[in-house]
Amino acid sequence: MLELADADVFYGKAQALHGISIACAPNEVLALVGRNGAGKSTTLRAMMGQIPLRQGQRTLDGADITGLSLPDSSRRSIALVPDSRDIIGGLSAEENLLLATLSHPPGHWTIERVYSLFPRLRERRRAQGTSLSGGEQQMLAIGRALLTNPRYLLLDEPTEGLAPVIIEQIVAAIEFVSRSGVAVLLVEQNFRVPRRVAKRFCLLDSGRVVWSGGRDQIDDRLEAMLSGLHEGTHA
Amino acid sequence: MNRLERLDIRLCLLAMAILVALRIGTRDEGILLVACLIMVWSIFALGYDLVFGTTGILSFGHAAFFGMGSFGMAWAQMHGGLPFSAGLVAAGLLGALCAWVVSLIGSRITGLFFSLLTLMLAELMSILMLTRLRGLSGGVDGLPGVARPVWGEVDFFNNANFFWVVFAVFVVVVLACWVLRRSPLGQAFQAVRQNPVRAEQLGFGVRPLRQTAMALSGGLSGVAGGLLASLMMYTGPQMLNWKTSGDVLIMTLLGGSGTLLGPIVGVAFFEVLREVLAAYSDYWYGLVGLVFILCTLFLPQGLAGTALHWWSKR
Amino acid sequence: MSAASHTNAIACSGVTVEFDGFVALNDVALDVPAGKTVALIGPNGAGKTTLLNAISGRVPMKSGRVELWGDDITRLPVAGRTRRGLGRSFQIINLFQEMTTFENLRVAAQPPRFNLQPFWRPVNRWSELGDRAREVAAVVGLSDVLDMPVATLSHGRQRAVELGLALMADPRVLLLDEPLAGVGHNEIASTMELIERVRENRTVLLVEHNMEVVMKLSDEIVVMMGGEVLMRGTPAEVRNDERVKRAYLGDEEGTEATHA
Amino acid sequence: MSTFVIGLSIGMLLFLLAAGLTLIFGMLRIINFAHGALYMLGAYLAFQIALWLGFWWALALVPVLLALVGVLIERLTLRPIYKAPHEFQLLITFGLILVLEEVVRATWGLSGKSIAVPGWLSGSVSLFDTDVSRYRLFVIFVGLLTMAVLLLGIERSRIGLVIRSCSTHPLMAATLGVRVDHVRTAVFAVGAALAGLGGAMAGPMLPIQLQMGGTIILDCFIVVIIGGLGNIRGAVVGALLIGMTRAFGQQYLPDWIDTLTYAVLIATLLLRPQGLFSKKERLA
Amino acid sequence: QDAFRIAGIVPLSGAFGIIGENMRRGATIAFEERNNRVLGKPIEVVWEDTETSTQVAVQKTTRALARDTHTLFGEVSSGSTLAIMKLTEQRKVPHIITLSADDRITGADKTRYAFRTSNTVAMENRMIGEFARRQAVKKVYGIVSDYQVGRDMWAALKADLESKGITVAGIDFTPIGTKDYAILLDKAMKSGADGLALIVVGGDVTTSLKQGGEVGLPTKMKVMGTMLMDETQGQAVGGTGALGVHSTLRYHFTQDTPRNKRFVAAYRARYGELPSQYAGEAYDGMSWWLDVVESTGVWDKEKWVDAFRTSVRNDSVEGVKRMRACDNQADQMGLFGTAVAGGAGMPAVTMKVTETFTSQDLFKACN
Ligand SMILES: Nc1ncnc2c1ncn2[C@@H]1O[C@H](COP(=O)(O)OP(=O)(O)OP(=O)(O)O)[C@@H](O)[C@H]1O
Ligand SMILES: Nc1ncnc2c1ncn2[C@@H]1O[C@H](COP(=O)(O)OP(=O)(O)OP(=O)(O)O)[C@@H](O)[C@H]1O
Ligand SMILES: CC(C)C[C@H](N)C(=O)O
Ligand SMILES: [Mg+2]
Ligand SMILES: [Mg+2]
Repeated sequence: MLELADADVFYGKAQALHGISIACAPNEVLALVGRNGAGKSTTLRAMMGQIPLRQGQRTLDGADITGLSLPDSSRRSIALVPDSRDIIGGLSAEENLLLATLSHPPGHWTIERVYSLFPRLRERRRAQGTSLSGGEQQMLAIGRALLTNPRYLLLDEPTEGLAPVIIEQIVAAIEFVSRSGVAVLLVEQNFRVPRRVAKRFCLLDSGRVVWSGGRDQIDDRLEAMLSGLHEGTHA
Repeated sequence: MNRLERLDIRLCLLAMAILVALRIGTRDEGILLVACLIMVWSIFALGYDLVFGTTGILSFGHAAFFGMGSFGMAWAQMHGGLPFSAGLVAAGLLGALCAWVVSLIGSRITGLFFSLLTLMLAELMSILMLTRLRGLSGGVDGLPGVARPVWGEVDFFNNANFFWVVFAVFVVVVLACWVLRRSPLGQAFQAVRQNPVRAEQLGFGVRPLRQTAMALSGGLSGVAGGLLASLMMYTGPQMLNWKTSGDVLIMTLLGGSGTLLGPIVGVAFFEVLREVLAAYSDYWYGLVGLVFILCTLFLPQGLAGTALHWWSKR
Repeated sequence: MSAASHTNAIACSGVTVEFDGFVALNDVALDVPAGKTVALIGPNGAGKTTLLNAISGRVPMKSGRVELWGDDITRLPVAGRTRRGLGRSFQIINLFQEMTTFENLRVAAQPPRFNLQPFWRPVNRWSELGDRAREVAAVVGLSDVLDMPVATLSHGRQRAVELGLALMADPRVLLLDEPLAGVGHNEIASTMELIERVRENRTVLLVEHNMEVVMKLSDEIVVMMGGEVLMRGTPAEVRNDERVKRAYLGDEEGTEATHA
Repeated sequence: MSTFVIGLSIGMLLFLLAAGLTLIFGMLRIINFAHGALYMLGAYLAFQIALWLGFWWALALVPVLLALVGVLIERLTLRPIYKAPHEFQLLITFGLILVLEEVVRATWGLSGKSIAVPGWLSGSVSLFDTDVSRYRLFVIFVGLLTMAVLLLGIERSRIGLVIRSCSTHPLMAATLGVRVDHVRTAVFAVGAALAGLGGAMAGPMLPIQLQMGGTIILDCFIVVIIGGLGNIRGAVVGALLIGMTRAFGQQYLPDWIDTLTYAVLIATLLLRPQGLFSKKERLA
Repeated sequence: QDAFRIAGIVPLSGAFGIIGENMRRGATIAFEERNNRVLGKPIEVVWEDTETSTQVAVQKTTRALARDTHTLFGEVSSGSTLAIMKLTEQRKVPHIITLSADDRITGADKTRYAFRTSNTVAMENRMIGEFARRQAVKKVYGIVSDYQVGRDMWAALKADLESKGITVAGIDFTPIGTKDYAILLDKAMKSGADGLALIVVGGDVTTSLKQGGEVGLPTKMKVMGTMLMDETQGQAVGGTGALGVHSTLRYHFTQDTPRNKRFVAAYRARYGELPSQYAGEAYDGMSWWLDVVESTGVWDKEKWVDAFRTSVRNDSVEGVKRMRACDNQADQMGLFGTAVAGGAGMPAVTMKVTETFTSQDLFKACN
């Protein structure tokens, strides 16, 4: 169980998260939804340990890991696919993948498996990671996170910029890892994907959790709330 | 105009007022000399910051523009028989020309490569001046006897009088930089610094803008060099040494790049620190280094930069 | 020859682009008829962005020719093409990070005028620049964050700034690279409306993976694959093409626009 | 032919001097202007240790001591400002030059020093009709050895991968489990150790004096630039190119040597703007 | 007037820092010897570090002259000295030079106020030629730093050597700061010359001799030059490169005069080492000047200058020195030495004075 409890996060003086509490458990896909700027990415970054909490706690299987360093969080099986992809420059595509394996014991995911998930990456494996196309970079970022064989996988808009056919593969992969006991926290703008893979939904607005519930409850409620929020703030 | 800019120019005006007060308050030539040096180096640093803080080009070649400016002044007077004012123009033009040529040669290169290219071209210029052009530059000995203005009965060889000449140029340069920064051209420089790819996409000619910035900056550096030659009544190829480029970068960063006050405060701090530490300790050299390191660690926006940001946010 | 008499706003032929031996575009020809919106789709890495780069002058072409309103612009640098009315947005967000939203837009409003007028007048005295910036900000829905540094905006909002910058110079031909990536679910509709408005009296070349949007907005669709043009047709033709289905669309289920 | 051997020795000495700079630049993207000062510190320490314990001890201990100095410098001054723009690291290294020079001056004074080499390394052997000093042959040997270690250790192995990731995208590297802090400290320490090795090796051939660092740093830059900024293979080629230019230049056109060196450099920069060995990145 | 103010404008850091530091020490002995007083007033000295840069030297001089300064002392490099001489002349401040050797200082650019009590390039050049002749050198190769003074020196030396029937086997001009002399030395050794005129400056002396040591240069040909070797250099070069090198000397602590014995003793007591030639010359010039000032008995710079122009120092550290009123140059004898292994209590490399030249040998009449 990876959990944020009562977390406050600031960027400089601006508060981005207000007392967020979110937990994700193995075998579960939890979807985080909300408008642009609601704080979804920030929540993932905080869970990963990329930004410190001003208030509140981060726990992993009950142990307090609030102050745990970023490399150690990764070594404790948390992985993040950031929204900006963050491909490491100066390294080839394959080296980007290789790097992810170096600090982690081997597991189900190997570079070969990633290549069979995304055959396009195998074709371009010698190219500079940062010179890949937008979608290829997205595949690389996902593959890289999988290669750390995480128990907690944080996905920030993983299907952005991907061709529909690839999105299908991502959906399959998410279902697969979640079945194999991995907890997945999914942030998506594209509703189709979470609707298919997530069991639980959390709706964020202005850095707060404003609603959460199961898949069966979402259809009308969520749509309504999202558009309601939309009306309310967009002048 | 935002608060920070407003504060910036006001504090610059205050600095000018302090300089005038200093000139009226004392006749100690030693102090006035230091004041003149601060103004001359401030002109250099402001020119430098035009490429560094505004356009985002890290140049290690400014020593050459500065040095060539000083030779422009010397040659105009010694070989051309021209008056001081023409010498100052020649200094500016020579500095601008050198900078422009350097930026042309490096027009295909950006980033650190460009920085290192400027370093190397400047070093080449310095070596040529020292060896091949010995006849023109005076070689290691340099050219003593660079003149000062002649204007009626006023004795400009007295630093108290020459002060006013330097001060006038200083004021003009500060105001020019201020106007430039706020102009569309200045904004275009900023755009090039922050995101050249996007700037180009928006229709800005990134290369011509970079070259313009370099030429303008080289021109100011040249003017500063010319003034220094006249102030010291001496110039030599040592002025082209790359360490001078390091010095001006340090001063700019110490004060805070990207503002008007920053380079001026950086220069004043540097000069005064050196004077004070040298007067009190044999280890001033190392102490200066220590102060740099501490300032960098704790005041990363520079002395004036930190103060301006803090003040304008209140 | 006057621009208006041309039927094609953009005409490329024989465009080949290589990166270290890898052929990203192979002898591509593409026409975008004046006033139309053409969508460019295809699998990841098909060469769509690279084609936009070739048209806007960002990558060197090994061979080929690019025309804008019938004029050969193959040798023109990026900025030159922009000044001829070619605008574009970037797939990966690309802004002036230290400026506020307003300053970003104002700087973008500047170039065409900047040569004509006294260059020393402070920018904030150029009221037309500020007005234009505010006008575009309103169009892309950024009026409430004008004074925020763009670095602090969320991903979706930055996307809007990206679009705003492309619109600033009021280009007659607009290249849009995935303008909807990262735009919130709830804002897709409004962004689509925006693009709809934008494409009136403009020629648009649109790259987008969101099929819903592509089908709705484009007059014609060009499908690329492996650096070559696979087919060209109306939305309906493309949707029903077997090759496109297999290589790009995948399962029907995933692409059907079931949600409004 | 003898010119070639001497050129080789000049090149290898240059490589030794520039290797640490290349490493730190290539891996941490820091232009370490203090490299020259570390080299000077290495030379003075070598002088002192050679005086007490002999030349071999100096060669062995100086890199270790310099590595420690490197660790200290990195921890105290560089670590806090990695997030700041690169110019600030430059400012720090400028400051370090002054501090290190002051430390050396206060310890050893202003007068020049020399290091005596063991008997079998002094004197010369006859090669191709020329007396070539044994010590130069030793320099070539150590240079080649260092080159081999660096190439195998960094370019070939995974260490290089890890280190490069820390320089280009530290946040993401850490997110993938790389202990960025440790890597940076280690790289800086190795760079400093290489500077020290360079100092110890140069001690018997070049003046040991306070300004020795300042005079060598430009040469190092030339090598690093020609090689394509921070590429070890490139640095080797750059060093040899300059070594040969100097040797043959001195043979035939001695008073044009500096001009020649810079001409070679600028030609390289203009023909291959990014240096001889380097890769381009995608912008849009 | 409350004090006799002296400005010491010397490099205390950079390439010539060691020279400036030694000059400071030598001059200090001259002050202490007279209890820091002259004409009944305390001596007040300000030392300014010129950082081995003419630019800085000029700046520091300008500042020093802005105060009421009675004597200016320095610099090391002739270029700096020539530049600051313009300032001392303008301000009419007596200027004592004890190191810079360029002929122009008391030649083409001489001023009323600048005095040199030490050697000139011309006289040192003549010493080399004369030394080569006395040692029966037949062929000389030249390695010369590529700057104006170097080229001038070489031109004069070459003419001198040829007039003495010594042939010139070859010449290389090399940039100041050359880091590798191996090729040049190799060329020299292969040229068949038995003498090497090594006319280089600063760090280049150390570099060339160190690298010469690697291949046994001093044992293969007679290496000679001006200020090429002394105890300070010996320490920097090390035994193998230094021993056997021949050089002009401005002063040597073994000079057998009563004043020198006193000076060496005082210097050792104060600094725990033997005085270098820079220290010796500085002491000599400064103490001479102060004695002359004292002897005038009046507080008037012009009188001091007039008195110094014609003064004779009978008991200088190296015998008689005579100031020549025509050019403010002290006429004196010259020393030539060879580096040998130092005995007990001596530096490892010690100069042994092997030749002395009378002033008649070295100076042309003044005009
Ligand atoms: N680096 C930053 N500095 C300052 N503020 C930031 C930064 N990143 C995000 N913010 C602010 O924090 C808030 C939350 O942003 P976040 O990126 O978490 O939103 P999001 O829900 O992921 O939005 P989107 O769907 O657009 O990605 C926003 O108001 C944003 O402006
Ligand atoms: N600068 C570059 N260097 C090397 N390869 C490149 C470069 N730019 C693009 N490529 C390669 O060219 C191919 C086409 O890339 P492009 O960005 O045009 O794809 P795309 O169709 O836009 O894909 P996506 O939908 O994923 O954005 C990709 O395989 C990419 O790796
Ligand atoms: C040995 C050198 C410091 C002397 C100096 N080059 C001069 O001009 O005399
Ligand atoms: Mg987000
Ligand atoms: Mg693309």
